Amino acid sequence: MIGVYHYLILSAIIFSIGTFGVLTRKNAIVIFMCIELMLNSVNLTFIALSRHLQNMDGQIFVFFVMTVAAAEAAVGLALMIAFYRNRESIDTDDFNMLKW
Amino acid sequence: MLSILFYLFATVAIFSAFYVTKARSPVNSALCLVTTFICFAVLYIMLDAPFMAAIQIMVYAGAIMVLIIFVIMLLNLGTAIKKRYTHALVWGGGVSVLMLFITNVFIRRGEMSGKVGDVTTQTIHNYGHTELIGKAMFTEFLLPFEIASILLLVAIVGAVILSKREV
Amino acid sequence: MADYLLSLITFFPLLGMLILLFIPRDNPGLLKSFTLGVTLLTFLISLPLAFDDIFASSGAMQYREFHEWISIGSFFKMNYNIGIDGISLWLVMLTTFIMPIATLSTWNSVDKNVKGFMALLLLLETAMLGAFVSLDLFLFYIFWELMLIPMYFMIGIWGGKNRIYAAVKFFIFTAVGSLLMLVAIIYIYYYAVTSGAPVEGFGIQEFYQLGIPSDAQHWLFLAFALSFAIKVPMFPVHTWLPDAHTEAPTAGSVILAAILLKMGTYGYVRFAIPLFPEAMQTYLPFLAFLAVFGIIYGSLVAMMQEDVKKLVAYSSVAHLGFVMLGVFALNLQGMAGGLIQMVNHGISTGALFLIVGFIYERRHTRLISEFGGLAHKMPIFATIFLIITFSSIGLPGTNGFVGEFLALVGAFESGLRWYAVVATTGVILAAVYMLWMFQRVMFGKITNPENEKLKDLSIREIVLMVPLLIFVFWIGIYPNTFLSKMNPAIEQLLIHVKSKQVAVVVPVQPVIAQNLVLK
Amino acid sequence: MYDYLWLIPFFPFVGFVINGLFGKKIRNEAIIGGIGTLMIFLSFLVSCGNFYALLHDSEKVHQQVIASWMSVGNLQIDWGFLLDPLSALMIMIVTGVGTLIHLYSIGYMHGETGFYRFFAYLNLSCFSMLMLVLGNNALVMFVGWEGVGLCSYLLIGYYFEKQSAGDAAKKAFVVNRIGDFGFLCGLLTLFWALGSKGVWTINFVEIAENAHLLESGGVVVTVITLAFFLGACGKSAQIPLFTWLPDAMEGPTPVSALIHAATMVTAGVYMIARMNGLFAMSPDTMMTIAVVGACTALFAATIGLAQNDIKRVLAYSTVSQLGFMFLAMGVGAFTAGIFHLMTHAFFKACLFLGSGSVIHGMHHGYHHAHLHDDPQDMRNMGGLRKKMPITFITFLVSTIAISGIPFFSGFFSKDEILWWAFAGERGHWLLWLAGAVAALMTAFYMFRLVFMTFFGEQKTDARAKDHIPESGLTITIPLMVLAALAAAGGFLGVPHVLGNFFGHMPNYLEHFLAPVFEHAQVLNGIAVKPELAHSVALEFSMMGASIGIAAFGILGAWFMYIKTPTLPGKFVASFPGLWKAVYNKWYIDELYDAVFVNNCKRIGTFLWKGFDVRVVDGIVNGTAWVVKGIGSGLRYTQTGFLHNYAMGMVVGVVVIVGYYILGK
Repeated sequence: MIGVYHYLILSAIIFSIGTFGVLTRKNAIVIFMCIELMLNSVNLTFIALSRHLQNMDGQIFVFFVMTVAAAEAAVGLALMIAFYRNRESIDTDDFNMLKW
Repeated sequence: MLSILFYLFATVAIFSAFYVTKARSPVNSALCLVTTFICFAVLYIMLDAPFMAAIQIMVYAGAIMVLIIFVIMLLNLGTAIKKRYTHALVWGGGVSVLMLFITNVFIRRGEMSGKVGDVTTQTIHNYGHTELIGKAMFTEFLLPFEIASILLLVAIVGAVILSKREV
Repeated sequence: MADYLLSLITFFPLLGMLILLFIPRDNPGLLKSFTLGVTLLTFLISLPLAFDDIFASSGAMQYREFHEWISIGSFFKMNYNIGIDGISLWLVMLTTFIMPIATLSTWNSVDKNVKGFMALLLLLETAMLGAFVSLDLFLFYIFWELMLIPMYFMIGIWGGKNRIYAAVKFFIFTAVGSLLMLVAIIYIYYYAVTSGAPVEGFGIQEFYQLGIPSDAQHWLFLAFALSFAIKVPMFPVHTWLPDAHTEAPTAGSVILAAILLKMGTYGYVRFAIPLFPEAMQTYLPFLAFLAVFGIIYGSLVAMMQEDVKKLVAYSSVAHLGFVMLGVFALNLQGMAGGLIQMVNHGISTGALFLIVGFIYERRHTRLISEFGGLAHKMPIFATIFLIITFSSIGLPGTNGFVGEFLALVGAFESGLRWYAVVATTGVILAAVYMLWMFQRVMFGKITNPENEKLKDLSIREIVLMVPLLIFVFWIGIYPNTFLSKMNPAIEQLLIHVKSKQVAVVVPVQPVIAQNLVLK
Repeated sequence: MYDYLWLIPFFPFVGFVINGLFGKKIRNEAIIGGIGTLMIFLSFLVSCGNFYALLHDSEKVHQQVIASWMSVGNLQIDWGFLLDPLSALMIMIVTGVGTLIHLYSIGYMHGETGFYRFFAYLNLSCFSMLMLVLGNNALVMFVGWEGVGLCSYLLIGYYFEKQSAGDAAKKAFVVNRIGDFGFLCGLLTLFWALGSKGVWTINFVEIAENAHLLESGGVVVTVITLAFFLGACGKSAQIPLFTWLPDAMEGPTPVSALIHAATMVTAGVYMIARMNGLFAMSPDTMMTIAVVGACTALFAATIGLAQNDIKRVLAYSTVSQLGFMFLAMGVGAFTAGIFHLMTHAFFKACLFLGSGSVIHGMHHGYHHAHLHDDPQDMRNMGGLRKKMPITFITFLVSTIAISGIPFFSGFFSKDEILWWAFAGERGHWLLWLAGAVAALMTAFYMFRLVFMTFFGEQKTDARAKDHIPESGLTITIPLMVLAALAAAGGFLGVPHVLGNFFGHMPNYLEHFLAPVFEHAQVLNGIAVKPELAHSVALEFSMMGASIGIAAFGILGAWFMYIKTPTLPGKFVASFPGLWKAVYNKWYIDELYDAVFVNNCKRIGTFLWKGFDVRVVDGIVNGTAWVVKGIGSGLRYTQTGFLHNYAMGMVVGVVVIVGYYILGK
């Protein structure tokens, strides 16, 4: 029987893969997608636990996470376009203006 | 039967997720991400959350992914040059594995207990998942819901301002 | 009305500042008149305090106000706890009295971003008044830090050439001290709560009774003492003062000298000494030495200054040495002398800075060598300058003498006899540097053709100086007006301090002989 | 009558306020001068009334308290006045001489731009002097004490555009302040010493009553009195603090007459007399005072021998005469000291005013001829007796008085001092010798002055020669009055031996002042040595010696400056080093400059540039440097690459969360 543990482990694996992507990739859009992965894995946790505890609150939270993700997508992608317009690139190696 | 389904979709989700991070072309990454989202939607259905599955498909696989692919196409991004070995790869891999290990320990050690609600499988079947969500959303969580709408408004304005050439 | 009088006085300038923000910035005249009006009204509101006879009969806190303010469970509690006694009375009065004068002095000198300056001026007044009336250590700390910010901007924005350096130096010096004090404050509170003493927030009057163990007292006292010593400023942490004074605009210098420096000395009287009487006893000789050394040091350095404002700044170091000596005497005369010397210094040195401001406005230089023979062109100015100079020197009949004399009497009566003798030589040095400066600026022939065009004081400038001159003579001739209202509060403070200190039995006869034989 | 005591200082103060505030508007010299003179004259009238009342009163001590000044715990100080024979005599001198000098100033200062200012200051100085004299406690005295210092500063610096005047004014005040330091130390020690015996007071009457609580001849009393004596040294220009007085001649001449001869500089003598009870208790201090006084008398007299500036000669003469007064105080001859103070006030005021009259005339002549020569240089004078007969006669009378020719005032007072110095319990023949030599020199240089100025042929520039007029009435009337006093004033204190000679004329002054001094003198055994007390022959022979000394001095001056005028030149040529040293005042000013002034400046500069800037600011700026260095090193860790930051964040999260999870 598949229990809540399975879902949680799956979620942890996906989250780790997302982290791995964020840390290794240089393309800002791919990094962005990896962040979406991480968010989704957390959503899965929420829904799995929501079922396990027979409570609706987790799912409502997922709803809000999605809202935030949507907003983030809109703003993040706009940022990327603005950046691309200045630098002709969205490679994070070019994101080095924070230096000193 | 359900176990087989779970393992199947879980495996697909893991592999496609991994491929998101590995694909050299962002378009490939995006397509794999869609696959992962769809697998998740199936898992949501298996967790008696059909409404969540629906909006997973609509919002993530539909809206967000379309947006991403638009941007990829708009910026005309090429494929990344493959690098065999980088510091980032080793560090990133190490940290991720460590994280997975820690999370595993936590999950195995932890107790999945808490305040148990009254939303049993039976209730969901009786009332319907969408109705339950709607009830919760527009009664108990009305204020966060409204705030979320403001957030979206702000995001819209922000996106417009940022992508305008001249403000 | 009387119940909230103190709050009204304290926050009236802040209210004025909020209204000021709605006045259009392109109308500097209105902004200045409005600020002047607010400060004058504050002074008028505060006048009933000065005429209240209760201070002459009781040393307890009057006009108490107590409201709970911030409390985080039983863990942290601070209250809006204010009150005034004979010690803070005259400092509050000095503040409300000096502020209109300082405002009036900006009439021609501040023309850049007038609105900002006036707003800071009013904010500063609230902060200073708040610090003087706070009876809650935490509240005091808030006001204490609040004072720093307007002054920092005043120096940094409206200052002279080297203003940024001076402003940062001022800020860092004071901030270093006050952070140590904050640590000490938190420790006291922690101790008070854990020892189960009946404390109400950070109320200092309960803290007085704490009986902190003496090894802790030493560290706490040092933290407080350093913080206040920087503000006073005592040798050797005085070097921010000449820079800050030189660079600050006239109004800033006046407020800095007249009121801000008093925070340090007031801090000793109100906090450092009564909170840690035992530690005070240990460090007394050392601090008294620093005070006396500061007198001589400030005087000698002042003598060699080429910049009038720097000279006055160093003379402040010397004058405040007298204040500290009086306070450390820990007896009635000394304390009263110290307190009245605080007021005196506010009046005399404030007036000196105004005077320097007058000639700076006219000539845009403060170098002594640029002047000479001004007495020809500016006879009224010369007269006023002369009176203030002699007040600063401490001529009997002017205010300076009363303070110095009482401080010396106090020091002489306590164990600080030799310190007092050395301090008295400061009287000679004061005459040297002040008169030398006066001679070089005012006497002689006019050598610099620029000085030929100088105009004598305007009506506004005379109006500015007259109240100060009145007090120069009032305190000099009839200081009892002020002393009588100070004495009960000082007595009460001393009784507290003495009761906590380890009693030293002084056999009268042998000690006299020992001390008088020259070693 | 005693209730109106406060009016005495009040009137001059009113004059000061009127002239100071409105003088510039009034403009009319007659009104300004009139107000100034009237005020001090009113004060003189009140003084006369009080003096007369006291003379016929059996109760000799009267106090009047106006208000409380400072009251803090056991320190209770009042604004109070004290009238006793000593202060009564002093107020008579101050207001009397003061009135004459005010009158004189109306003529002398005519046409000066700061006329109103001058009268305001003059009134203020009278006010201060009267406060000093009348104060019933040491602190009110100190107000006057510093007040006269202030006035001296203002009046010396009256011609403030002159660099030398400004310097002299500052010097006067600062040197006085050194004395004030002593005064203040003495006052504080006294207050504390008496306080520790349970009597917290600085009231003079109470001090005198309780002085016996202190150990007679003990350390405490000696320290107190020495400190007070330092104060007196500053104010009365004694060694080592005498250097300011000659420089003070930069002020207008009436000022020199009033405050640098008649009143202010005698404050030190008055103060010692006022606290005679205390001083008498310390033989060590008394000895110090006597020695310092004798040395000053001698030392200043030597400098006076070689000066060519008419006012400087008088200034050194003043220092020398003050030395005599201190000598008197030191040997316990309080009455003689005060007596000399009084006669000195008469003849020295007259001398200064006379010299002023001469300078006025010379200035007039030079002005007429459009010359800019120094009107004070005696080498340009000579033969003025025909041009200015009244000035000459009054001047001569005063010179005779100061030289000690019998039956002029100076004779009686100086002789009494010398007698006490020789025969007193606390005297010594060396002190007498120093006094006698000083007296010899006094007679010499004073007559040198007279001969150079009034006798011989006129050496003034030919163009100015015939335009030197006699001064006007406002100037000559005070001269005549003072000359009369200088001539006859001595009869107030005729010694007993001579009194018998004059048909049992009593020593009025001694009787009058007895209540003030007798107590301390008797208590401390200060009297003429018993074996000499009734030796009339000795006293007469001493007197003869005095007369001989004076005559010798006068003859010497006559011989050198009238008979053979080439002699001084020869003398200078044969002792060039000595003459130069004397002429340059033994280089005392230069010595002080080198030792004190320059070193103070050097220390000041060192502390400022060396300590403040280098050490303190060095530490502060050094700390800032270190922090800045660390910061600039650490900033290289900020690569600016996004994934470095992301990596850091994730590693941080993993480590913290891992610690919590695995650590349990």
